[in-house]
Amino acid sequence: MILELAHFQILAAALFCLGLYGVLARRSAVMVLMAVELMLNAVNINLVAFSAFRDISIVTGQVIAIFVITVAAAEIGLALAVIMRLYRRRGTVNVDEIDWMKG
Amino acid sequence: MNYAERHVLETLIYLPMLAALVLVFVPRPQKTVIRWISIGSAIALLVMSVYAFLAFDYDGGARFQLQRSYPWLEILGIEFAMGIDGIAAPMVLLTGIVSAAGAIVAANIQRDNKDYYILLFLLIAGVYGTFVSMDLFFFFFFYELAIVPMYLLIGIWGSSSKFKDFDRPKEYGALKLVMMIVAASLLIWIVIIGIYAEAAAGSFNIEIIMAQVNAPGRFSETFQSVMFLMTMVGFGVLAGMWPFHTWSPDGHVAAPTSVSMLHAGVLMKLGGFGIIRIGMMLLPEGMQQWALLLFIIGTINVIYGAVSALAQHDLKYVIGYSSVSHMGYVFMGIATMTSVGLTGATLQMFAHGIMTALFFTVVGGIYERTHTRDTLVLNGLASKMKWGTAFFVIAGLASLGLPGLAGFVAELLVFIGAFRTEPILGALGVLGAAITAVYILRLIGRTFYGERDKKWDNITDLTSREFIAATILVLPLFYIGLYPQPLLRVIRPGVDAILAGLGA
Amino acid sequence: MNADFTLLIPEFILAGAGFLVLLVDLLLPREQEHRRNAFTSATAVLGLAVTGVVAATTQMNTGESFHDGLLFIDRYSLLFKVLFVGIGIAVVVMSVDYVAEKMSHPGEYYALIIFAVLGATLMAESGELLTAFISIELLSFSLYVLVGLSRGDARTAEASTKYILLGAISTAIMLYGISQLFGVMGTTRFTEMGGLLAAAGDWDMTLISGFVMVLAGLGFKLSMAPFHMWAPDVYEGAPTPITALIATLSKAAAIALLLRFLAEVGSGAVHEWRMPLAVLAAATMVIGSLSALPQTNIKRLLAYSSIAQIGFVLVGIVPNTVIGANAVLLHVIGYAFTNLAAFTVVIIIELKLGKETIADFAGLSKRAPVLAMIMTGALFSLAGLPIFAGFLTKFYLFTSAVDKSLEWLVVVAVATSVISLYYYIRIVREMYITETEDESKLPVPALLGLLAWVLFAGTIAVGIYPAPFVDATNAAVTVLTPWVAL
Amino acid sequence: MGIEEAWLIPTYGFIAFGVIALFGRYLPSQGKHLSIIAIVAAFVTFWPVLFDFVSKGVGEYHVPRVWFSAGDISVGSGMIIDPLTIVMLALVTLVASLVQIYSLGYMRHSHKGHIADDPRIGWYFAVHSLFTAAMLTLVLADNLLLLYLAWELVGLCSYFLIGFWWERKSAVNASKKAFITTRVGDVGLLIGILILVAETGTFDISDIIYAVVNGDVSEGKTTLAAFMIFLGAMGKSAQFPLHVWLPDAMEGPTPVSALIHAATMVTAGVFLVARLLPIYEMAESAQMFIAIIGIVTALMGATLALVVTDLKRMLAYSTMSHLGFMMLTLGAGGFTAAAFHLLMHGVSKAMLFLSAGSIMHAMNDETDMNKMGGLRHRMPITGAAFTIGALSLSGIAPLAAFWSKDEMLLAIQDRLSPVFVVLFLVAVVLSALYMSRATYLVFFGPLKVENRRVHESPALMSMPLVVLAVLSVFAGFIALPLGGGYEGIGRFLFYGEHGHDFEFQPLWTVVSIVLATGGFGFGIWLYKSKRTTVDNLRVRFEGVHRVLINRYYMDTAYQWIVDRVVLALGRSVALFDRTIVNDRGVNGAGLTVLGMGKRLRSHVTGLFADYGLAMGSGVVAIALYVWLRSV
Repeated sequence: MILELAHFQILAAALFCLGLYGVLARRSAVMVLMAVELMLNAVNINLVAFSAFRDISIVTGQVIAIFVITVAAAEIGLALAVIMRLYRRRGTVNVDEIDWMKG
Repeated sequence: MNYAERHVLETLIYLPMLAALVLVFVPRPQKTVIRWISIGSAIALLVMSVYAFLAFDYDGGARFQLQRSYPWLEILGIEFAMGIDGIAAPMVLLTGIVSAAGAIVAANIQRDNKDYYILLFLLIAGVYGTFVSMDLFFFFFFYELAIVPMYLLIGIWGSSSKFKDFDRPKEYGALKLVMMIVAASLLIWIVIIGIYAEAAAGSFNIEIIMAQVNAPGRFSETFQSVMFLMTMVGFGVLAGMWPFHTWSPDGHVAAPTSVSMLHAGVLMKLGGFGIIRIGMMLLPEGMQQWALLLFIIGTINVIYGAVSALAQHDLKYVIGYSSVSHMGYVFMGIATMTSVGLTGATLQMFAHGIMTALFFTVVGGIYERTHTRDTLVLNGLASKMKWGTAFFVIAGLASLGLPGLAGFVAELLVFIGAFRTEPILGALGVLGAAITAVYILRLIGRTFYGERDKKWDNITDLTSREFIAATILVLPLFYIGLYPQPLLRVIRPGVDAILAGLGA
Repeated sequence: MNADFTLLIPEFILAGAGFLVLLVDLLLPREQEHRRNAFTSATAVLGLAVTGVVAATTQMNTGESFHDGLLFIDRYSLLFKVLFVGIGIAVVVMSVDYVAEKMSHPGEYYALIIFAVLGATLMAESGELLTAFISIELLSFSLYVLVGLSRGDARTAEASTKYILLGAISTAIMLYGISQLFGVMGTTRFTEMGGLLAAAGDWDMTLISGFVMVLAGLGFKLSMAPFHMWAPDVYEGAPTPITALIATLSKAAAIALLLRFLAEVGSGAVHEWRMPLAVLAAATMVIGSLSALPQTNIKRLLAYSSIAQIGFVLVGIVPNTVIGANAVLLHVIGYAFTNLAAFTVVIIIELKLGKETIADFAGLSKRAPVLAMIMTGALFSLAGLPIFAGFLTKFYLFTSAVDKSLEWLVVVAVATSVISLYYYIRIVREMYITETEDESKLPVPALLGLLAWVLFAGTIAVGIYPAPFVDATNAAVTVLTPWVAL
Repeated sequence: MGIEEAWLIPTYGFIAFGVIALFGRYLPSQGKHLSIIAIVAAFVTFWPVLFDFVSKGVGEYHVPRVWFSAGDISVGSGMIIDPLTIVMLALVTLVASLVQIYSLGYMRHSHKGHIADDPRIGWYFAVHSLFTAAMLTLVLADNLLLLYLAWELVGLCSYFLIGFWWERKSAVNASKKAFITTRVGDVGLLIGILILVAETGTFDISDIIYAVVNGDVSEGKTTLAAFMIFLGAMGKSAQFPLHVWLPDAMEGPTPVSALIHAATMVTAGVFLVARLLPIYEMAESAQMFIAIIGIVTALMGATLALVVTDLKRMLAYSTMSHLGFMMLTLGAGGFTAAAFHLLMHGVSKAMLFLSAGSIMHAMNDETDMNKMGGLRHRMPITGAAFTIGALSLSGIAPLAAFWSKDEMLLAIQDRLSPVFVVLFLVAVVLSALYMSRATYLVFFGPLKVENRRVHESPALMSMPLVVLAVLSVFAGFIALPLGGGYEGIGRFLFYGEHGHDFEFQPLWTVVSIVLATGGFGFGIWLYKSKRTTVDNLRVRFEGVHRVLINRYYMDTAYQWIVDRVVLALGRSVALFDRTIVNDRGVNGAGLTVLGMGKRLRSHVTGLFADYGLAMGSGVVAIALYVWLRSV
C-alpha cells in the first residue's frame, strides 16, 4: 500500500477531532491542555504532508510546523502557570467547577 | 443674499449649541445668570426665526431658500446643507416662538437649572436642525439630537404620578417616550439609507435625490411603497400616530412644563414634517398608495384621541390625548394630497404647536401652585388665577376649533381638503372637533369654575414671566386665526411644489 | 525581495521600550512601589509616544512590502499603528492608579501592554498567514498574562484559565485552517492566495474548511458568534484596564487583520463567503444585544455590547467595498475613543467604590457630574446617537451594506441598535434619575479625569468633524489591492 | 356714509371688547360705558346705512373683501346687504342698545350690604359688546365661513354669559350644556358648509345659491347639505331635539336672556335658514323636515310653558315655541312671514325678559311664579309692559305679533297640509293660555305679604321697557304700506317680482283672533276663578303632568346618554388604551424582548466545555453552510 496525501489528511483530521473531543470531554485542565497538544500535532502532520506531497523543494510547511511546535511549547508553559494559579486560588483544576462567572 | 440671509439658518443651529456650551462653563450656583443667558438666547432665536421667516420670498422665489452648504463627508456625499421651503419656514417660526416661551417658563426650574438649560438648548438645536436640513444625514442627525435630551429632561426634572389603579413613575414615561421614538426613528434610518442607495446619486442632498425620483429604473413602485410605509410609521410615532401614541400622554404626564411645551409644541411636528419631507417629496408613488391608510389612521387618531381624553381627569392626560387627536388632522391633511389639505396640515402643525404650548404653560403653572393636576380636586381657580384662566380658556377654544383662533383655520382647510377626497372621513373629523368641545369644556368647568375649595385660597395668579410666555403664545394664536394670510402665502409655494412632484 | 529593516524602526522602538520598562522596574528598589509604578508607566507612555511619532512622521508616504509581503508597511498599517499606540497610551494612563492599588509588578504589567501593542501592530501589518499567526500569538500571550495579573480578585484566575484554554483551542483551529489553505494553494502570502482563489472556481471541502477555520480563529479574537462566549467571562474577570485593552486593542487588531485578509485573499471569491459572514454578523448582533439586556455587572454588559458592536463592524466588512472598509475603520476609531472613555469612568468608579455593578452608578450625576456626563456621552455614542462618534460611524456602516443587496442585514442591525439603546439608557438612568442617599462628592483623580475628558472630546470630534479621520481611513483602505485602482 | 361703510356697525363692538377685556381694570367702572357707546354707535351708524340702502333702491348689495386664501380656496370677509340684513341689523342694534342700558341698572345689586356694580361688570359688558359685534357680523356675512365664524362667536359669548356667575355650579353646567348642545348642531352645519364648498369651490353665499339653483350641485348633495346646515340651525334656535339647553341657559343674567336667548342669537338659526332658503327650496325633503321639526318644537315648547313655574323658564319655552313657528313657516317657504315674526317676537320677547329681570331685581332674584302675584300694584310699569308683551305674543290684535302670526298662518295654509294648520292653531291657543297664566300669576290676584316691600325698578331699567312696549304695540303696523314709497314689510323683504303685499284674509284673521283672544281670556278666567280646577286637572292628569314637569324626560335621556354612552365609551377607550395598547402592546413588546434576553443570556453557561463545543460545532456548521451553498 502506498501512502498518499489523503491518508495523511485523514490521519490529521482524525487526530484533530480526537484532540477536540479530548478538549471537550476531559474535566482536568491539564488533560485539556494535552488534548490541545494533540490538535496542534494534527496540524503539524497536515502541514508536513502537504509540503512533502506538493513540492518537495518548498519547505514552507515544515517551517510552519516548527513554528507551531515552538508556539505550542510556549503556550503550554503559560497555560500551566495559569492553571497553577487557578489551583492555588480555587483548589481545583476541574474545568467544570470554574463557573463562577456565567450568563 | 446679504450676509444675514446667508447665515441665519446655520446660526439657528449654532446659537443654541453655543448657549449650551457657554452654560457648561457657568458655575452651577449662579442660577440667575444661567436663567438670563438662556432667556436671552431664546429670545435672540425667536428674533432670528422671525427674520428667517420674513426673509423667505414667497412670491416667485426658489423652492429652497436661504440655502447654505458646507462639505462635510465627501466620500459619502454628506454635506451640511441648509435651506427652507414653504413648509419649513413656518416650522422655524413655530420653533422660535415655542422655544422662547419654553425658555422663559423654564426659569421656574430651581434644581440644577444649568443642566436643564443645556439639555433644552441641545433639543432646540436638534429641532431647528431638522427643520432646516436639506441633507438627509443631517436631517436624521438633528432628529435624533432632538429626541435624546428628552430622556434626561423628563427623567430628572419630571414628576411621578400615582393614579387610583396604576402608577406612572417618571422613569417609565421618559423611557417609553425615548425608546418608542428612537425605535421608530430607526425605520427612518433605514428609509434614508435605502433612498440614498436607490437614488445612486452619491449624495444625501434632498434636491439632488429629488431629481432622481423620476429617473427611469429608479424608485420603483414597490420600493416606494415599502419605504413610504416605513416613513409613515417612523415619523408617525413621533407625531403620535395611533396605535403608537401612548408615549404622548404618559410622557407629558411625567414631563416638566417647558419640556412638554417643546415636545408637544415642536417635537411632535417633526413627525408630520418628516412625512411631508421624505414621504411626500421623495416617495410620491408610495404616498399615493398609502394615502388612504394614512387618512384612516388620521381619522382614528382624531376620534380615538378625543374619546380617550373624555375620560381623563388629569389635566396633562387630557392635553396629551388631545395632542393625539389634533395630530390626526395633520395626517388627514397630508393624506388629502390636495393643496388646501396640505396647507391645512402645515397650518395645523403650527397652530397646534402654539396652543399646546399655551396649555402646558398654564397647566404647569397650576401644578406648581397646587401640586396636583387632578380635575376632581381642582376647582374654582378662576377667581384666583384670572390670567391663568384666560389663557387656558383661549387655548381650549383654539383647541376645539373656535373660529377666530389659529386652530380653526387649520382644521377648516384640512376639512375642505378632506371633503373633496374622502367626505365620510372628513365628516368624522368634524365630529372629533365636537368631542373636543366636550372634554375641553368639562375641563374648564371643573378646574376653573364652580366653587373654590378652601385649600386653593392662597394660590396666586401667573407670575410676570409666565404671563409673558403665555402672551408670546397667545398673540400668534389670534393673529393667525384672524389673518392667516402671511402664513398661508409662505406655505403656498412649498405645497404647490410638493403637489407638482406628486403629479397631482 | 525587500529586506529593508529600517521599515521596522517603530516596531523596534516598541520592543525596545518594552524591555526598557522591564529594566526600569528591575533597577528601582522593590519597596518603592509608587516610584516604580510612576517610572515604569512614564517610560511606557514615552516609548509608545515615540513609536507613534516616529511612525507618523517617517512612514506617512511609505507603501512597502517587507520580505515580499510578509509585512506591509503602508498607510493601512500606519493608521492602525497610530491607533494602537494611542490605545496603548490611554490604557497605560488609565492603569496608573489601578496598578498602584491592585498590582505588585508594574514593570511586567506595562511591558506586557507594550508587547500587546506590538503584537497588534504586527497583525495589522502582516500579509502572510504564518506572520499573522505569530503576531496573534504575541498579542494573545500578552493578554493571557495580563488578564491573570491582578492581585486580589479570585475571578481573575477563572478568567485567565478560560481565556487561555479557549485561546489554545482557537489557535489549534486556526492553525489547522492555515494548514488546509497551505495544502490547497501551496502558499501563505495573501496576495498570491488572492489570485489563486479568484481562479479557483468552486470551493472544495478542504478549501472551505481551511477558510472557515482561519475565519474562526480570527472570529475568536473578534468575539464573533459563535466564538464569543469567552468574552463576558474574561471581560468581567480581567483587571478593568485590561478589559479595556481587550475591548479596543485586541478587537481592532483582529479587525485590521480580517479586513486585510478578506480584501486581499477573499475579494476574488466574495460570493462564497458574503452570505455566511452576513449570517454570522446578524447572529452576533442579535446575541450580543439581547444578552446584554438583563446584565447587572457593568463590565459584563460592556462585553456583550462589544459583541454586538463587532456585529455592526461585520456589517461593514461583508460588502467588501471601499465604502464599507472606510466605515469599518472609522467605526474602529470612534469605538476606541468611546469605549476607552467608558472604561475610564468604570475604572474611576471601581477604584473609588470598589464595585462595578450598574447599581453602583446610582446618583453619579450628583457625586461626580463630569464623570456622569462623560459616561453618558460614551454610552450614547455606543448606542449610536448624535452628536457622538457612534452616530456617524453606525450610519456609515449601515449605509455601506445596503448597496450590496444586504438590506435584511441593515434591518437586523438597525433593530438590534434599538435594543442596545435600552441597556445603555439603563446606566444613564442609574446615574441621573435613581435617587441615592449617599450624595457625597467623589474625588476624581486628576490624571484619569484628564484622560476621560480627552477621550470624550475625541468621541465628539469623530462625531461632528470626521473629515480628518475619514481622510486617514480612505488613504488607508485604498492601499489594499482590490481598491488600489479606485 | 352708506352701505360701503356698513362694516363699521360690528367693528365698534369688537374694539370695545378688546379694550375692555385688556384694559378694563384701568378704566372707570371697568369700562362699562365704553360698551354702551359702542353699541349705541352701531345703532346710530345703522341709520345712514338704511337710508343709503333705501335711496339706492331696495335690493341685494354685495361688498366683497378677501380675508385669506389657501390653495384654490379663497375666503372673503365681505358683506351682503339686503332687506333681511337690514331687518336683522335694526333688531340687533336696537335691542342690544336697550338691553345694554338696562344692564347698567340690572347689574348693580346689593353686594355685602351696599348697592354696587357686579365685581365682574367689565367682563359682562365686554362680552356683551363682543356678542353684539359677532351677531352683527353674522347677519352681514357674505360668505358661509365668516357666518360660521360669527356663529361660533355668538355661541361662545352665550357660553360666557350663561356662565357669568361661574361660582354657581348650575351656571357652569348650563353654560357647558348650551355650548356643547349647539356644538352638536354646529358639526352638522360645518359638514353642510363643507359639502357645499367641496361641490362649488366657494364660500360665497350668493355664488353657492346660484350654483345650487342652477343645478350645478347634485340633488342628493344639496339635500344632504341642507339637512346638515339645518342641524346647525336646530342647535342655535333650540329646535327639538336640540332645545334642551335653552331653558337651562336662563342661569345667566336676565338681560342676557333677553338679548341673546330671546331676541337675537336664538334667531340666528331662523336667519340662516332664511338666508339659504333658495337652497331649501331645491331640497324638498329637507324643507318638509324643517316644517315638522318646527311644529314639534312649537307644540313642545308651548306645552312645557304651560306647567313650568319658573318665570324665566316659562319665557324660554315660549321662545322655543315661537322659534318653532318661524321654522314651520320657513318650512312652508314663508320667508317674509318668518322674518317678520322674528322681528316682532324679538321685540316683544326681549321686553318680556326685561320685565322678568325687573321683577327678579326687585324680588331678590326670585323666579318662582307661585311666590309672586299682584305685583302690578307695586310695579306698574313692569306690569304694563309684561302684559303688553304677553298679549302681543298671544297674537291679540292689533299688537305686534298679531300681524306676523297672521302672516305665518297664511303662509302655512298656503303651502302645507291642513294638519300643520290645525297643529299651528293648537299651538297658538296654548301660547295664549300660558301667557295669560303667567300674566295672571305674576301680576294679578292678591299681593303676597312678603312682597310688600317690592318696588319698581330704577329708570335705567324701566325706560327700555317703555320703549319696547311702545314698539310692541305699534311695530306691527309696518306690515302695512305706510306711504312714502314704503309698501309694507312683505314688499320690503321680498323685493322684486316675488314681493307680495300684506294679505288680509278675513276668515283666517277671524279664526286667529278668536282663538288667541279666547285662549287668553280662558286662561285668565281659569286662574282667576277656577284655581281649584287647575289643581284638579293637575291631579287628574298626573301622568301627563309628570311628563311635562320632567320636560318629556329628554334631559334625563340625554344625561343618560352622556353618562352611560359617551363617557362610558370614553372610559372604556381610555382603559383599552392603557391596558391593551399600552400595557400589552408597548410594554408587552418591550418585556418580550427583555424576556428573550433573559433566556438568551443563559447560553453562556460559564462552563468551558460548552464554550469549546460551541466553537467546534460552529466551525462545522459554518463549513457545512458554505459547502451546501456551493453545491
